[in-house]
Amino acid sequence: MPFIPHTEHDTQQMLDAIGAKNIEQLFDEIPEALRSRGLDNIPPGLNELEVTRLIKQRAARDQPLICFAGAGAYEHHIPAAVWELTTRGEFYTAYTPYQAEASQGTLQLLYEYQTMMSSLMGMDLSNASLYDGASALAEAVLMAIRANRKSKSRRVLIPTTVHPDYRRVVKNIVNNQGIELVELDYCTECGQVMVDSLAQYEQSDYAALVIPQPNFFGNLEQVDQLTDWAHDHKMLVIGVVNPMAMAVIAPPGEWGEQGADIACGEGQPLGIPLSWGGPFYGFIACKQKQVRQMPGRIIGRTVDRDGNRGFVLTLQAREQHIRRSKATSNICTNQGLMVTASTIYMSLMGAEGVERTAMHSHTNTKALLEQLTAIEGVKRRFSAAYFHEVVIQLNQPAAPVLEKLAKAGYLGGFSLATDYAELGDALVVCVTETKSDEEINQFAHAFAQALR
Amino acid sequence: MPFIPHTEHDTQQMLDAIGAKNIEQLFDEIPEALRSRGLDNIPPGLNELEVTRLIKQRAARDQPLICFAGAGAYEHHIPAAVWELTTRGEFYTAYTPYQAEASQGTLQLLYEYQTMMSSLMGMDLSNASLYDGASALAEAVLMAIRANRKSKSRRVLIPTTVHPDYRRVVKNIVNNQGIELVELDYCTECGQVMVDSLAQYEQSDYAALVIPQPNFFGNLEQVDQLTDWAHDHKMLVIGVVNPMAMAVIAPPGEWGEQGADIACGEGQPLGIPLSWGGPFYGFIACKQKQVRQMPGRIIGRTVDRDGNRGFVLTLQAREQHIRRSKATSNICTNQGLMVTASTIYMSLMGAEGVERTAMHSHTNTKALLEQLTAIEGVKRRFSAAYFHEVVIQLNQPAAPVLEKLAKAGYLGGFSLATDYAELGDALVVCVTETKSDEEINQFAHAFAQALR
Amino acid sequence: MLIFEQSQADRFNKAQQPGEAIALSDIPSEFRRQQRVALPGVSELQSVRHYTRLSQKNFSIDTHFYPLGSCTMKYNPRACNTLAMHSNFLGQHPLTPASNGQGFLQCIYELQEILKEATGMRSVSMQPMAGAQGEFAGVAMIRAYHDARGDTARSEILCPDAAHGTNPATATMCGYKVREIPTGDDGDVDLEALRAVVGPQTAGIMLTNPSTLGVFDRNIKEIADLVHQAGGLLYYDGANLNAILGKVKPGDMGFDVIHINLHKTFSTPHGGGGPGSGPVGVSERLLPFIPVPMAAKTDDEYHWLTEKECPQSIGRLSANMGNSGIMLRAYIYARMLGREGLERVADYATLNANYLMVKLMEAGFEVALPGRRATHEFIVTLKKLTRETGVTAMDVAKRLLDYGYHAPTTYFPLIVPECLLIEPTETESKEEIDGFIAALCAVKQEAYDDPEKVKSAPHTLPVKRLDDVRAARELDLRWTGEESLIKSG
Amino acid sequence: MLIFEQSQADRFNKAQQPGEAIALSDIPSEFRRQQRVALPGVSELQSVRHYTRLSQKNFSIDTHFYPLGSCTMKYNPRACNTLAMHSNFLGQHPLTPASNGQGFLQCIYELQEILKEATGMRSVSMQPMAGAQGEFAGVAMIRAYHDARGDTARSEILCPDAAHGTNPATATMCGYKVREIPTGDDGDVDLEALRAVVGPQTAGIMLTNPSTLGVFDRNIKEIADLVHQAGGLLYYDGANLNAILGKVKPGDMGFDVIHINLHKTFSTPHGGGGPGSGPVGVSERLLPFIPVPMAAKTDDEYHWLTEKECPQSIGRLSANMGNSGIMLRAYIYARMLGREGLERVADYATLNANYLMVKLMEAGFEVALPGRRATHEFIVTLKKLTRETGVTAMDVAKRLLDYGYHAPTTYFPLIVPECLLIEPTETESKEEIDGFIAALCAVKQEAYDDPEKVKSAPHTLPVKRLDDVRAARELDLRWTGEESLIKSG
Ligand SMILES: Cc1ncc(COP(=O)(O)O)c(C=O)c1O
Ligand SMILES: Cc1ncc(COP(=O)(O)O)c(C=O)c1O
Repeated sequence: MPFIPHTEHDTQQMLDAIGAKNIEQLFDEIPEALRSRGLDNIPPGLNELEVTRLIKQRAARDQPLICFAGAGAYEHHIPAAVWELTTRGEFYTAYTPYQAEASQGTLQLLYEYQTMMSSLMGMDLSNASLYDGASALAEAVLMAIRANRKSKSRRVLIPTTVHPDYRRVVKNIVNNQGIELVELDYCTECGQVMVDSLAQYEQSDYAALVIPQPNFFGNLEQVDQLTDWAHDHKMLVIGVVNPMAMAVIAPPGEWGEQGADIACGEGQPLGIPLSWGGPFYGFIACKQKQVRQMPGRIIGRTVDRDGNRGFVLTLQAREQHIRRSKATSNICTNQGLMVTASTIYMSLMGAEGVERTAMHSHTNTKALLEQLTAIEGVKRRFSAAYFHEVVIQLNQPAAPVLEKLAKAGYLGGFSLATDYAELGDALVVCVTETKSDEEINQFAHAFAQALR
Repeated sequence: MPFIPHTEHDTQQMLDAIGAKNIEQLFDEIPEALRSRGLDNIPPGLNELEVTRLIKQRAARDQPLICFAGAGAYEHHIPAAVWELTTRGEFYTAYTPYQAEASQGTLQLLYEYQTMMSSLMGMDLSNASLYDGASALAEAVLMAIRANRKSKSRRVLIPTTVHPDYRRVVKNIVNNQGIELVELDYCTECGQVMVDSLAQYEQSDYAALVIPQPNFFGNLEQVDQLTDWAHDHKMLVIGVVNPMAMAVIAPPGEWGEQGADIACGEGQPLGIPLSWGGPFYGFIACKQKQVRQMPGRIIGRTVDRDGNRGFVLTLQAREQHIRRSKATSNICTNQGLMVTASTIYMSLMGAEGVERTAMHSHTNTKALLEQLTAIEGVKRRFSAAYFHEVVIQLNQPAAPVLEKLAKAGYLGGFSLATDYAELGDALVVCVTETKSDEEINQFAHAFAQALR
Repeated sequence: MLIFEQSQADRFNKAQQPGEAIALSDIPSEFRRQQRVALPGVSELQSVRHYTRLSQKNFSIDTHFYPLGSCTMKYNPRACNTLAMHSNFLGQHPLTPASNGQGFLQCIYELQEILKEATGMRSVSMQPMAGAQGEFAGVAMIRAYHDARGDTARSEILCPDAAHGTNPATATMCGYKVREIPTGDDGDVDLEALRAVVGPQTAGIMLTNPSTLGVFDRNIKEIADLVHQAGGLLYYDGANLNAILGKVKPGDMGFDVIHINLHKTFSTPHGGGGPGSGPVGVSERLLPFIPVPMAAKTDDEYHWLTEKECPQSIGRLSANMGNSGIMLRAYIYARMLGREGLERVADYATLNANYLMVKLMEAGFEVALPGRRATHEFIVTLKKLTRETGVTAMDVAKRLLDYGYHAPTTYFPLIVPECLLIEPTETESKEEIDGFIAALCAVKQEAYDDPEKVKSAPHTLPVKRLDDVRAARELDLRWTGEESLIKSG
Repeated sequence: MLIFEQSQADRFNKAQQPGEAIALSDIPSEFRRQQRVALPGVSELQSVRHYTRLSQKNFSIDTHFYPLGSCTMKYNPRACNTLAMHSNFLGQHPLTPASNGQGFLQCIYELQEILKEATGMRSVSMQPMAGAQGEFAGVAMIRAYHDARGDTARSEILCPDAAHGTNPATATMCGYKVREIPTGDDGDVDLEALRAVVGPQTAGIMLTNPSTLGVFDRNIKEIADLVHQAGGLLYYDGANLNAILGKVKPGDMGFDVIHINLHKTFSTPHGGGGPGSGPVGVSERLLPFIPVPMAAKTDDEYHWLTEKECPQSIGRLSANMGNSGIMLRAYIYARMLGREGLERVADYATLNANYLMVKLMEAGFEVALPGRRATHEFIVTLKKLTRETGVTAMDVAKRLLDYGYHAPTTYFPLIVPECLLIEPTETESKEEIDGFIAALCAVKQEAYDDPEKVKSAPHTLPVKRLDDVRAARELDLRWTGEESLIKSG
C-alpha cells in the first residue's frame, strides 16, 4: 500500500475504536445498488523503481526540438536556484494560505510578487495569479464590463492581432454571459491595428478595447494612440502583454495619457519552463480604483497583535468562498507555485537581468531575421517595428517547411496559414537569449535547406 | 562579478572605513617580488546560461552504458526523496556541526545514521563517516594496530580476495608508518580463503586479519572459521563488507564466536549514485571497547540546560583539532552529505526494503549467470557460494569482449586479467534490482554476440 | 524583511545577465519603457537565503499534519515531481508536433483512461486548470447541451446550501441564476425542498457527494431521477472523490458531468495555492461538447483532438493543453498506486476520518452529524465551547498551530456554526492522528482554564495573530518603500 | 523525535520495495544474517516530514551568515549542484571506459589546468578526497622524494604552533615526528626559532599562508630558503587560497607541494561536514610522485593516467577517482567566475575581512594582531571581556546564534586566548556584515549588563546549551530504545 502507513494492528485498533467489523462496513451508507465493480481497467501498481523506468522510457522518446518558436510560450534561461527553491516541500506542499500565521512564507512571497508584477506593468496593483494568459484575458474582459460605469454595453473590441487561441478562450468563457467580442482588423501591410481605421466603431457603445503588446505577430501596436482613442470613447483599455518584453517596452501603465486600466497576460516567460504548455500562470494588474472588481487572491500587508508586520489574504469579500454567486470570479486554486517560481526568478534577475534578457532575445531575433531574409524566397512580412518575434513570408507553403525542419531537429516557428489565411505562406519565428550565434546560423542554414 | 554583492558605493564606503585608497592596498603586506602575473590561463567567465549550455554539451557526450558491473560500486535504485531532501540548502550548505545548538538537524541525523549503520554491521557503534571504502579499510588497519594490546606486531594479514584497489590504497596509506600487509592466497577452485591454508601464519605475530564479505569475486568467505582462527591467534578481525549485502548476509558482528572487532566498507550502495566513483563514503563500526581508537567524527546524545535531549560532537579528544599529532587520524572534513543521503535512504527503505533489494539483486545475478553459462564458451569460475556478483570464465580474452559490449551499450563487467592473471580469461559480473528480466535477456544475448 | 528592503539600486547578479547590453536602436523611443522596472537588486545569495528562510515560515504537508477539510492534503510523492520534471518534458514547446511527443501524449491518454475508469464516465478531458475551471467547463457543457436542443428557457442551476463557493460562483460565470437547496437535518439534501424548486427552468444541479458535510447523500438516486425527469442535468463536484475511489462511481450514480481535482485525489501538489488540474468527465449525452484539446490514439499513434475534430466542443479554456505538468504528476501517482492502491485510498481515508471522529466524540466534542458515518472528512461544531468560553472555532484553529498542527478548514460549510471540517487523509498514521486528538483536547481544556491564551493564539509562530480587518481597511497591496533601493540613478 | 521513535515493526514503504520477496535458497544458512537489521519502519511521508523538519534545525549558508573562520563559507551556486547532478554524470560507473566519458574527463582535465594556473604549480592531481587527505598525499610525496634519493634520515616535519590540527596529525600518519615552531608577536613565523630547529633531520615544513592567524607571512621567501637549504621541502596548506587567488601563487613563493580545498575556495558544498575535495599540486621535483588516477589529454582524447603510466607515483588514496562530483561542481564554479571573477574573489574576501576588523576595533574589540592587515579572516580575542565579565568566547558564540548569526570559529588557533576567528567571505554584503557587527556589539554590552544571559545562551534555538561533558562521560552513540518498534515478530 504505497503511502498508507497503517499496520494491520493499527487498522484493527482503529476499527475497534469505531466499533466496525471491517473497513467495508464504513461504506454502509452507500446504497448497495450503486456499489462499484472496482477499478479493473486501471493497471496494477508499480513501485518507484518500475515507474521511474517507465517514465524515463517515455521521456526518452520525446527529445525536445531546438526551439525557434514563440507564439505565446517563450524559452528563456531559468536560473537553477528558481526551481530548487520552488520545489522545497514548504512551498510545494502547502495550500492556499488560509491560516495566515502558518503561511507567512507564501504570503510574503506573494506580496513581493504583487509588487514586482505591478511595477512591471506600471499599474497600481496585481492579484496573486490566474490560470494562464488566455483565461486571464477572459477575466480582464469580465472585469472591464463590471468596472466600466460609463458604459452599459456588453461588447468588447478585440483586434485579431491578439493570439488566436486567446480569442477562442475568451469567447468560450464570456459568451456564456452573453458578452460579445467584436474583432478589429489590422493592416496587412504593417501588421498592426491602424488607429484611423477605428472611426467606424465610434458610434456604438463598447465596454473595453483589448490591446496586445507585442501583438501575435511580434509587432508593436500603437498603444498610446489606441489607448487615448478608447478612453476618449469611454472604453476601458485592457493591455495583454508579454511581461518579459515589458522590461524594455512601455508597459500598459504608461500607455497614452492615462495608461491602460487593466493589464494581463501570460507569466510563463518569467521563469516557467515550456513544459508542453503548462502549468503556466496568468497575471492581472489594474488601477487602484478597480481593486474591488479584481478576480482571484490578493495579499495585503497588515500587523499582528504586537504591531509587527505580517501578510494575509485580503478583500476576500470579492471571492467565491465568501461572496459565492456574487463573487468577481469562480477562481479558487490558482497557480501559486508558478508565481513562487516567477518571484524568485525576478529577484535573481533583477531589473538589469530582465532588461538584458529581453534585449538579447530581440537582438538574436534581428540576427535571425537578417539571415533568413538573405535566403531566396524569404521576406519580412510586415513593416511595423517588432519585438523579439517576427513574421516572415515564404515562397511556398509553411507546413511542409516546418515538417522538414522538425526532421532536422528544429521547431521552426508557427504557421499562420490557418488563423491568418489572408497572409498566405507566413510564419512567425522567435529567438530568445538562449540561442548562441552558432545555433542561429545553423538554424538559418537548415531553413535554407528546407526551402529547397 | 558573479556572487559578489558589492556595489561601487559599498566598496568605497568600506575602503573609507578601512582608510585604504583601493583594494590593492589591502595586499600591501605581500612582498612585491612575489606578486603574481594573474590568472591568464583560466578562460573568461561564463554566465549561468552559458555554463549550462557547456555542461549539457559535455554531459550529452557521456550517455551511461547499461551497467552489469559491480566490483565495488553498485547501481541501486535511489528513491527520489533521498536527494531532494539531501540537497536542501540547510543540509547542503552547513558545515561540521561545531555549534551543536545550531546544527541539531545534522547532528540528530548523524546519530540516527550511527544507529542504523551499527545495526547493519551488528556492531556496537559507528562513526559518522570516512572518505570511502578503501580509505576506511586503511583506517581500520591503523585502528587495529593501535587497539590490539595483545600484539606488538605491525603486520596485518589481508587476503587477495579483497578488492585490488582497496589493497593498493591501504598499502599507500599504511606503509608510511612502516606497517606491513601480508597477503593471503585464496583457493583458485572455490574462490575463497581456505582456513586450513592458514597454519603457516600461526607462528608469527600479526595484529589483525582482514576478511572481505562478499569478497571481490562476489564469493562468500567462511567468516566464522576465519574469525575464530584469528581470535585464537590474538589477531583482531576487520570485516570489509558490502553494507547492502549485510541486510541478508551475516554481518561482522555475528561472525564466529565473538564477532569481528571492526567492520568497515563502502557506503555507496545505500543511496549514493555511481557518479564516476565519487563522492561515496566509507563507514567504520566497532565494539564498545575500541571506541577511543575510532577515527573521525562521532555524535553523542546528551541533554541541554533544560534536560531536553540533544546531540553533539563527542569524544573530540581523539581528533586532530584537539589532539593534533596524537590524534587517531588526520581526518577532518568527511563525507557528511553522503551519509545524509544514506540515512534518508535507509529510512525510506526500511529493513524490508534493503533485504528485498539485496535478494532481488542476487536473484537477478543468478538469472544472468544461468543465461550466460548456457552460452558456449562461458563457465562459472568458482564453486563457493556467491552473493549478487559472480565470476565467469571465458574461452577468449575478456578485454575485447568488454569492448564489443561497450559498443553495444553495455558495461559488461570487470576483467580480472590484470589483477588476477592466475585466473585466465575471467570476468566478474553483477546485476542489481534495477534490471528487468528483459534487460537481463538482452544483455545475455549481446554477450553471446560479443563472444562470436 | 522584504526582498526589496535588501536591495540596492546598482547591485546585480552577474551570473544571470545574458551577454552585453545591446542597444534597441530599431525600436522607436515612443515604444520604450520610461521608468525602469522596480525589481530588487540583490545578490544570488541574498535571494536564495531570503526565499529559503521564507519557505521555513510555512506549514506544509512535508512539515506538518494538515487536516484541511475538503482539500485532501495527502502526501505528494517526491518521485512524481522528480519524474515529471524530466528535462525532456520541461523542454517541450506547446507547438511541438505530436510525433515528437509520443511519450508525453501516451501518459496523458492513459491518464484520461484511468480517470474514466475511476469515475465511470464516458470520456474525460484534461483541459481545465483547476477544480473551478472544471466546474466551468461542466456547466458550460450543460448550457451547450440545452442550447443544442433548442431548450433555451433553462435559466437556473441548483446548489445545496452547503456547496463549495466555487459552485454558485461558476453557475453565475456561466450566466445562470443560482437557487439554493437546503440541507436536511440528517445531512442529506432536503428532497422536499428540491422537489419544490426543480422544474422546466432547471438547467441542472451541482452536487458534491460525499457532500461538503462529509457524508454520503443516501438519496442520490432519487435526486438524480428528480432532476433528470425535469430535464435538468447532474453535475458532480469531484473534490471529494478520494472518499469513494473504487467504491462507487459518479457515472453509476447517474451524473452527466464531473470534475476531478487532481491536486486532491491524485496527489499533485497544492503549491501554496495551485497549480491544480480539474479534468472533466462526461456521460454519453455531453460527449459532443467536451472541451479540447484532448489526447487520442489511432493505431498506436497518439495525437491531439482539437476544435477541428470536435466541432460542437465548448472549445478550449486554456491557450494550451491545460496544466500538463500536473497531469504528468497525477499519471505517475496513479501508476504507482495502481488499481489496488487506488481502491485502498478510499478505505484508509475513510478509516482515518471515522476513527478521528469517534475519538473526538469520546473526548466530548460535538460533531455536526453524529448519527452518520464520516466519509473522508467530518465536521466538528464548537458552538457549545464558544457559548461557554467565548473561544471560537477560529481561536481553536489558531491555537492548534502552536501545537504544531495545521488547522482544519474553519467556517465551511457556512451552514454549521463554529465548525471545523477535518480531513486527515489516508497517508497519515494513527500516531499522527492520536497526537492531533490530544492537541485538540488540550486546546479545549485551555479554553475553559485560560481562554485568553487561546483567543490570543498563536504564540509560537513567526507572527502573532494578524489583523485581517486592518488589512482590508487600510489596503496595502504592494511595497512602496524607499524607491531608491531599487531604482537606478 | 528520532526516526526510530516513529517506527513500527511491520510498517513499510511499499513504493520502495523491489519485486516480491525471493528466497535465497542457494545461500547456505550459515552465511545468512540472524538478527534482522534495525532500520525504522516508517511511511514515506513520515520520513520526508522527519528529515525536512530536521533540516530546518540547521544553520547553513543558505539560511544564515556563517563567518566560520578557516572554512570559507561562501555562497554555493545552485547551478553547480544542478548541473553536476546531470543524470549522465550520476549514472557513470567508475569502470566506464574513458571513451564513454570524454565530457566528464574534459571537465576534470580542464579543472586540473585551472588549478595549476591558480596555484602556479607544475601539475595537479584530483585524487585526495578532502584537505587532510591532500595533506597526506603531499607529505607522502615528500617522503617518497627523500626515499627516492636515499635520503632516509629525515624524520621530522615542522609545523607552526598555529597550524591547523590536520597538519601535525597528517605528519604523524605519514610516520613523521612533528616539531612545532612558535609564532612571533607580529604573527609571522619566528625565524630565529625556525633556524634553531631546521636541519638534516628536517623532511619538510607545513605552512599555511595566509596563516591561520589571518595574516600573510611576510618572511615566506626567507622561510622557503631556510628549509630548502637544509634539504627540506615546503608544504603549502591551501585552505586559505581564497585570500590570494590571482595575487600570489604558492608555486611562486617556492612551495613544493600544496593542497587546495575545493570545498572552500572553489565553493563546493560543505554538506554538514563534507564531502570535500583536496587536490594536490606539485613542483617539478615532486612530479614523479603525484597520486593517480589523473586526467590526461592526448590529441584531443582524454584518458586516465594510472599506476602503470606513473610507476613512481605514491599511488591512489581512493578506490576510484576521488570525489568526482565535487570536482564537477568546482569546475563549473571556476568556469562561471572565469579569470576575472576568480581574481576578484581575493579582492572582496579581503575587503570584507578588513572592513569587519576595522569596524570591530572601532567598537572596542581587541584583535589579535592589530598592526597587521587582515587577509580573508582575522582574530578577535575576548580575553579582556572574559576577565571582566566571566563571559567566554564560547558564550559569545552561543549568544550570537540567538541573533541569527552562525558563530565564528572559536578557540582556534589554540595560541590565542578566548579567540574568535572570523571569515566573512566575498559573497556577503556590507549590510550583512554591518548586522553582524551590531550583533557582536550588542552581545558585548549584554556581557556587562547581564552576563548570565550570555552565559546561558542560546535561548531561541531548538535546544538550549548542550552538555558536552556529559556526552563524553555517559557515552550514548546509538539509539537503543524500544527495539520492538523496529524488530519484526
Ligand atoms: C468541494 C470543492 N469544490 C470545488 C473546489 C474548487 O477546486 P479548485 O480550488 O481546484 O478550483 C474545491 C477546492 O478548493 C472544493 O473543495
Ligand atoms: C587551515 C586548514 N587546513 C586543513 C584543513 C583540512 O581540510 P579538510 O577538512 O578538508 O580535511 C582545514 C579545514 O578544515 C583548514 O582550515
